Amino acid sequence: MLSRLLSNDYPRSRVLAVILVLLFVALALTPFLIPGVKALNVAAKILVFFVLVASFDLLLGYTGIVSFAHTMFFGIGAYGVAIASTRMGPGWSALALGTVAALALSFVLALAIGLFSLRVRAIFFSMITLAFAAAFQTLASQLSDITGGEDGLTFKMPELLSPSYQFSETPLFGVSLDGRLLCYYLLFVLCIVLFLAMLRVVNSPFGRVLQAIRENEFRAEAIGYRVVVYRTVSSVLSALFATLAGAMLAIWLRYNGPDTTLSFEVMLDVLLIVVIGGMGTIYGAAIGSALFVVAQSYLQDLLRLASDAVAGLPWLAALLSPDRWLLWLGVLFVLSVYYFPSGVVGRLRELQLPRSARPRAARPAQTT
Amino acid sequence: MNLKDLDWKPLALVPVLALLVLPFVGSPSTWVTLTVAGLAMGMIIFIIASGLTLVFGLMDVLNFGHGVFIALGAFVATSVLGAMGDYTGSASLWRNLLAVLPAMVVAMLVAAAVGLAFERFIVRPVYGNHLKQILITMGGMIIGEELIKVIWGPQQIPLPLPEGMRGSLYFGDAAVEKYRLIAVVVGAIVFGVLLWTLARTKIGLLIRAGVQDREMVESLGYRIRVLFVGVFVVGSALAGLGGVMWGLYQQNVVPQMGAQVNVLIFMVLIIGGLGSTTGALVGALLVGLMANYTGFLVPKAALFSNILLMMAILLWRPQGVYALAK
Amino acid sequence: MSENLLELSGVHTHIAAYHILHGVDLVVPRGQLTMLLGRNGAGKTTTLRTIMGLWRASQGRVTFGGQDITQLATPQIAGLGVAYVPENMGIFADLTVKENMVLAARGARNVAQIDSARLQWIFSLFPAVEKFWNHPAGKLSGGQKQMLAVSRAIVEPRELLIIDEPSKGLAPAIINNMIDAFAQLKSQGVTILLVEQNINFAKRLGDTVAVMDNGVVVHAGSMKALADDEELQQSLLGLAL
Amino acid sequence: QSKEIRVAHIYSRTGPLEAYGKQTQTGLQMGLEYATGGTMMVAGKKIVLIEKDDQGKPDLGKSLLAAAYSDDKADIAVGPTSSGVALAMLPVAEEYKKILLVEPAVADSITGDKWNKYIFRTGRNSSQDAISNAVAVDKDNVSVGMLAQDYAFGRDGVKAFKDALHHAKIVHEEYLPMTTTDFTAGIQRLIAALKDKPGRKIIEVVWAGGTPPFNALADADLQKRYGIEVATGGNILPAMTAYKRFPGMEGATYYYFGIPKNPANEALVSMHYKEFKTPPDFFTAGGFSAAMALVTALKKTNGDASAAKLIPAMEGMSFDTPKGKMTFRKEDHQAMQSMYHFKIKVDPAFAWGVPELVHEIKPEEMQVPIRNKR
Amino acid sequence: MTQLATHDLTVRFGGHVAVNGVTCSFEPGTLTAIVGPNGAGKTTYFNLISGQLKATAGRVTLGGRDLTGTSASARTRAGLGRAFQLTNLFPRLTVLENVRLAVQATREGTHRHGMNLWSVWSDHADLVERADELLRSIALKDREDELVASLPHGDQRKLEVALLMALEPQVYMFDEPTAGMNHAEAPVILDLIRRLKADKSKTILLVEHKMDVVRELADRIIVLHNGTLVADGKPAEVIASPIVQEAYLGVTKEAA
Ligand SMILES: Nc1ncnc2c1ncn2[C@@H]1O[C@H](COP(=O)(O)OP(=O)(O)OP(=O)(O)O)[C@@H](O)[C@H]1O
Ligand SMILES: Nc1ncnc2c1ncn2[C@@H]1O[C@H](COP(=O)(O)OP(=O)(O)OP(=O)(O)O)[C@@H](O)[C@H]1O
Ligand SMILES: [Mg+2]
Ligand SMILES: [Mg+2]
Repeated sequence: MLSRLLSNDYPRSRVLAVILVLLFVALALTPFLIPGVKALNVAAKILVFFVLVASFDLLLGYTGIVSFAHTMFFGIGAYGVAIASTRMGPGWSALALGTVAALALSFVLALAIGLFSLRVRAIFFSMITLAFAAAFQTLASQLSDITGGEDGLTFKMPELLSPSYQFSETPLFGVSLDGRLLCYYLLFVLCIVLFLAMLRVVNSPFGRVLQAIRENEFRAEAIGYRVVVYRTVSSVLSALFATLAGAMLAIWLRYNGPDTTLSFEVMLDVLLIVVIGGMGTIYGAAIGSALFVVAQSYLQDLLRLASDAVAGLPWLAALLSPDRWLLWLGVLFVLSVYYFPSGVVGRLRELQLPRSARPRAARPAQTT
Repeated sequence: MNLKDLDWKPLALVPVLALLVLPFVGSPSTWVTLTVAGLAMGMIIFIIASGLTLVFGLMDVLNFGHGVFIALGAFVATSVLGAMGDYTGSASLWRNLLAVLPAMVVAMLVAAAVGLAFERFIVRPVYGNHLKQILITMGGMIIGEELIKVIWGPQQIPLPLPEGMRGSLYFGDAAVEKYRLIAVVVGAIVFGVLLWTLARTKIGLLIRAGVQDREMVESLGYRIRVLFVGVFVVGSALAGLGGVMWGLYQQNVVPQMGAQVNVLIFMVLIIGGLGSTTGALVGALLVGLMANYTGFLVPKAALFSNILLMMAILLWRPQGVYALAK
Repeated sequence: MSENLLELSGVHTHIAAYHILHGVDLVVPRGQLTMLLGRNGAGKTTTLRTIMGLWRASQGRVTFGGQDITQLATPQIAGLGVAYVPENMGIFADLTVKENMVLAARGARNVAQIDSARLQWIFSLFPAVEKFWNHPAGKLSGGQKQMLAVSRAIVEPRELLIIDEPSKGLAPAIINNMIDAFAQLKSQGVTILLVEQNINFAKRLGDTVAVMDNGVVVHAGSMKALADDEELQQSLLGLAL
Repeated sequence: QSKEIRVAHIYSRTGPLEAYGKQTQTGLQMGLEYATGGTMMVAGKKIVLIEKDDQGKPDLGKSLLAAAYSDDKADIAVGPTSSGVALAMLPVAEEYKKILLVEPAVADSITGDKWNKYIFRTGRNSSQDAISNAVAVDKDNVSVGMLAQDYAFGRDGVKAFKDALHHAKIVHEEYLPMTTTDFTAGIQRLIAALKDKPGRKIIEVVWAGGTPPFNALADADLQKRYGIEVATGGNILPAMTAYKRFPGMEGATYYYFGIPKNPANEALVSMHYKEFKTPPDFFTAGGFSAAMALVTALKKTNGDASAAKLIPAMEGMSFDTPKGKMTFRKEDHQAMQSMYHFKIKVDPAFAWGVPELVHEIKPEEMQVPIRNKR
Repeated sequence: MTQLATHDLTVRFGGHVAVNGVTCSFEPGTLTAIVGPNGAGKTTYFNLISGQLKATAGRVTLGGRDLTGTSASARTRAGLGRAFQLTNLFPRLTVLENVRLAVQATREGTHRHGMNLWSVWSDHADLVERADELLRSIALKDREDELVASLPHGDQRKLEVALLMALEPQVYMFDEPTAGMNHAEAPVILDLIRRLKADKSKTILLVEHKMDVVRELADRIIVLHNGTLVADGKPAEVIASPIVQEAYLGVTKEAA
């Protein structure tokens, strides 16, 4: 049963399994374990990023395509919900219509990009997506009549998911049972379902072919796989998952704007999470998102403590100032690429493997 | 290079484009203003992109941190020029140059020194792996930008152009800013020196070979390690120079300026074709011209002019106008 | 001056967590051609890479002309006068044949500075190198690449040539040329170390021979002795020939 | 009733507007000290200031405000720096039924169609900016070419400016991408539109952040060649260095430390010089004003920080600020305030072009439209 | 019976004609060796047949079906299989996975397997079993969990052949399968080829420079020289022909 659910892709490391179970429990019980709005927001953000990063991993880790336009689809999902909810007023039909329309747009765009990618070198493709994503973001802020421009859109959710909706007068374990809580669990369930779906995709015969293409496209074609088709399908799939992640974010925030979903910064976060977690392992997205979002949310608080502690040394205090939290995030960035080349998941798995099967530091074989 | 082997089509692109828009612009003086300004802008872009042609084009290192060196150069220039108020305030061009030249030299030296550290601690472990390069140099970019904020503060700092370099020269009804002409001279020098070094020495070859198979280059007896460091440092220094030029053009600097120009210069390199100095120049000139022409003729499209240009070029030559590598 | 140009004593090499060489002892006498034989995976390539400093020996010593080179970096080792042709040939695919050759000639800044007599000699041995002079090396046929790889190693005089499977993929006529070439080089006093699977090639050229298995040298001696001794060949057959 | 009044200041401590946000914080801190006479107490209660960094991100601002109201038990919130963040925050104030004092985000819609009754604003809004700038150029026989950034603020700014003009004529609107660095094409288009017009010819610049077009305009020598002048509003001091090249340029500003003459401003300038050895800037004055508004209101409610008490107390309330007296308009809670028509003078003692007061535009002189649906 | 044929097959690189109007057909049940000097166009000829290169002119047919203009993957699915002269594998996947992927590619209904997004790969036990069997046949079973990048050269060559075997095509094209392989190891590959020969429905093409191997295995030899087909016939005759003796084996040169 579990094996079916996980598509026979177990964490393959005891430590990893324990961490994942703990993470699952923690996310499931956050509203009851840690009181406060902030904690719940952090947990929700982890859920959304998990889906987003896993969808990116499908593209990057499994298919070997480096695209900087992934947040575009994330943004499309969020804008879909936002625009529909603003125009049609809060309601389930707005949610559904917005999501479906966003999926359709993502589908078309991903298809177009997928086909274009065939024409240019991989590295060019990445640079082009970078420019493309920037242009899309500008477009979103220019079309202010539809998208709310730079300011973005603030909107309401169906009554059932709004904070004002109370479905029980008496709080449970001190937590008020309101629409917000319901909304959180909606995200939670969505996240788990989407995760299992992606796990299944990468462990299907299709997913295996993707890995082959990543390793050696030329040979994959030579043994009879139509690389173009596989690539395109995988771009489209990953775009659709990212779109759903965007919709989830919009549902939670009840806000969307260009900076929130389309900015390059979000793309950077996604990249970093993939690397921290471990590329080509959907599980990595979970660990990475949790680590990163928590670090990002609490780093400033931590730095405040640290800089107070060294207040006597002005230079050090300036470096440790909470305002310079990005500096430390950057350091984290560099260190994680240094010390976790295969990510947390990769690392844990290596420790678990029998010696003979551990990956070796090998130079790539020359191909013709 | 043999003149017969020269692929002239991309070079012809620049005048062809300029002549093509002439009828649309109408007024010849406006056309001259737009064209000269666009070409000069292209030269400035070329200067800031030149460091990256070395690092990205030859060494195949996708250095997202390149922008930091540009910003660094500009900030160093604010400090140097700030300390030389006497010279910058003077209306004599020569006294101005006496201030700007040291600013350039110091900026290049500082950028080179930081480049040395950057190579050692950030780039070295990730040669040959694009994805990791992107990630780790992004990290380096963030760190660099934040350190600039720690040293110079987060706010915008004015970098006024020395008196004598301000204003325009007039050719009939057409006006050309003096500073842009200076940029053309600097750009031409950078271009010439780069071209000469790469054509006259084995350095270019060695680096390209080293990117493909480092071990083999070492087995041939070359210390590719040192060479890579050297190229990276020169690339950083050029970025520092570019920063000074760019900062003086904008007349103010912000810590984010590096990130702001990153995408632009990557596009220039893609248009030009990786590793080609001439290509980078052609790409930069095209970008500079296109921006002005579309800005004048169809302002709505100006925002996307670079992307459209890039797409068009890639449809024509998928490797950029001059592709050295396969 | 020692008798042996190159000596390995008790060399152990690890690659990542794997112990590949378990104490290799190997001598390459000056001015002779030494054959290193052994079945697939025996550690021949690893031995050559260790000599070149591409893998670092974790134990033992490598000496070249009496100098300890165990800890030297690859470029330094090459600088002592060693040329190396790796198993995968190490062709710079994006560079032209000419550029490949210019790089291999350390002393030359451009083609004009390469010793032209030597170049002509190479062209006569390997016509393809001349024929495809301005072509991207990546487009050469398998055998042509192998010719280019060997040409690079001999474009300038070197004291020691180390070649991993020189005859691989070459047509018989070219193999003959190569045998000629090695004979000529040897007569000029060049020392050569080859890994070879082609037994005829080995028999025709080899002065001394070493056979490896499982990361150690299991037999060393003169080629003639091995060629004459049917029994020894039989016993090493499974391993080497 | 607790013994504390908890005020959350949510602003861009980091992010693109870091420099602005920090000015606001400095001003707020100084203002609280000045207004409470250094005690930080109002009606026997201690004012506790909680700082939060929205990084200029609307989504983050939104959740920080919620966390401030609920987790940190803040009674009142002040901020944010960016309009986008402010707009995302507005519904949160309504959800938690607590006051949000907007400073310095400028978008009209904050006190316009996105407004709710928990929102007050001490900062000026875009209309006030535009109207005061219009006053500075609005003469008969004047042709104006607008140069603005191509996004909502640029376009809204131009529109508000246009609405406020009665005499001058707008002959051309040039919108350039926010990230424009080469202004040649735009300036050429403006020249083409303006050069043959009779009377005074002015290019009015509506530009915030990015690379401002002033140097390019100065280099084009428009005055000499075509008799075209340049006009624009005030800005932070580093941005005003470019004004040095336009001696005599007219416009209207929100604040310049040398202009207003009143005790609050004197206090602000001297406090600021004492602490930083520099004059207070644009946004410092705003933070200071917000603090004054808060303390005045709390004094009125005798320290009761609940919205139920504060709203009636603040509606129509007047309070002193470095810009003189401000009044929260009852209808949309926008603080009505003076703006300053200036003319640039070049003074070698200052690194920036010094705006000299031509005329103080009193609130009564400006017809600031009420745009909310109350 | 499916027979492979090329009609006037030509490819030009700039001015250089690498394969020049080669017309030839290959019968099932025969092993044809293709020999010729380095750069004669043997690998290029293979590339044209298997679709890695687009021909400038000429046609490729299999069992009467015209394959000219189809993609490499389509030709593989149509029954053309090849191994490469220079090792060309999936370096960071395991040995087993390399073979398994090839098995998966050719199983009836490729599209159903490869495009199946919803089943779990390990449920298709038949594929894994077949891969296992193949690995045993080339004596690589004990290394099945290792990453290909760390295999010694000889083992990579074996795997190269195993991938071809996994495809079970109608036409097998071997490009120097034993190059760089030890004399003790090469027989494993040669045995495999011999067994294939026994299956009379298969067409086998072999490029090989080792004349002893060619002599032993080939039913027929064709000779390419400067891209042109210059000789075609029984092994003994062809080897004895002057052109082979001179241009290929270099006999006269040595004598000179
Ligand atoms: N990069 C590597 N990582 C891990 N193990 C390696 C690596 N390279 C080689 N090995 C292992 O080292 C052993 C010796 O390999 P080596 O390449 O030296 O053999 P060889 O004698 O050259 O074989 P061949 O004749 O096939 O080329 C093999 O078992 C191989 O698997
Ligand atoms: N893509 C290409 N571009 C240009 N020339 C090419 C290309 N591919 C092959 N050639 C040339 O075509 C000729 C034939 O090459 P091919 O690889 O077919 O030779 P081969 O007979 O397989 O030789 P070998 O025995 O050395 O493997 C060579 O001269 C080669 O340089
Ligand atoms: Mg080997
Ligand atoms: Mg071949």
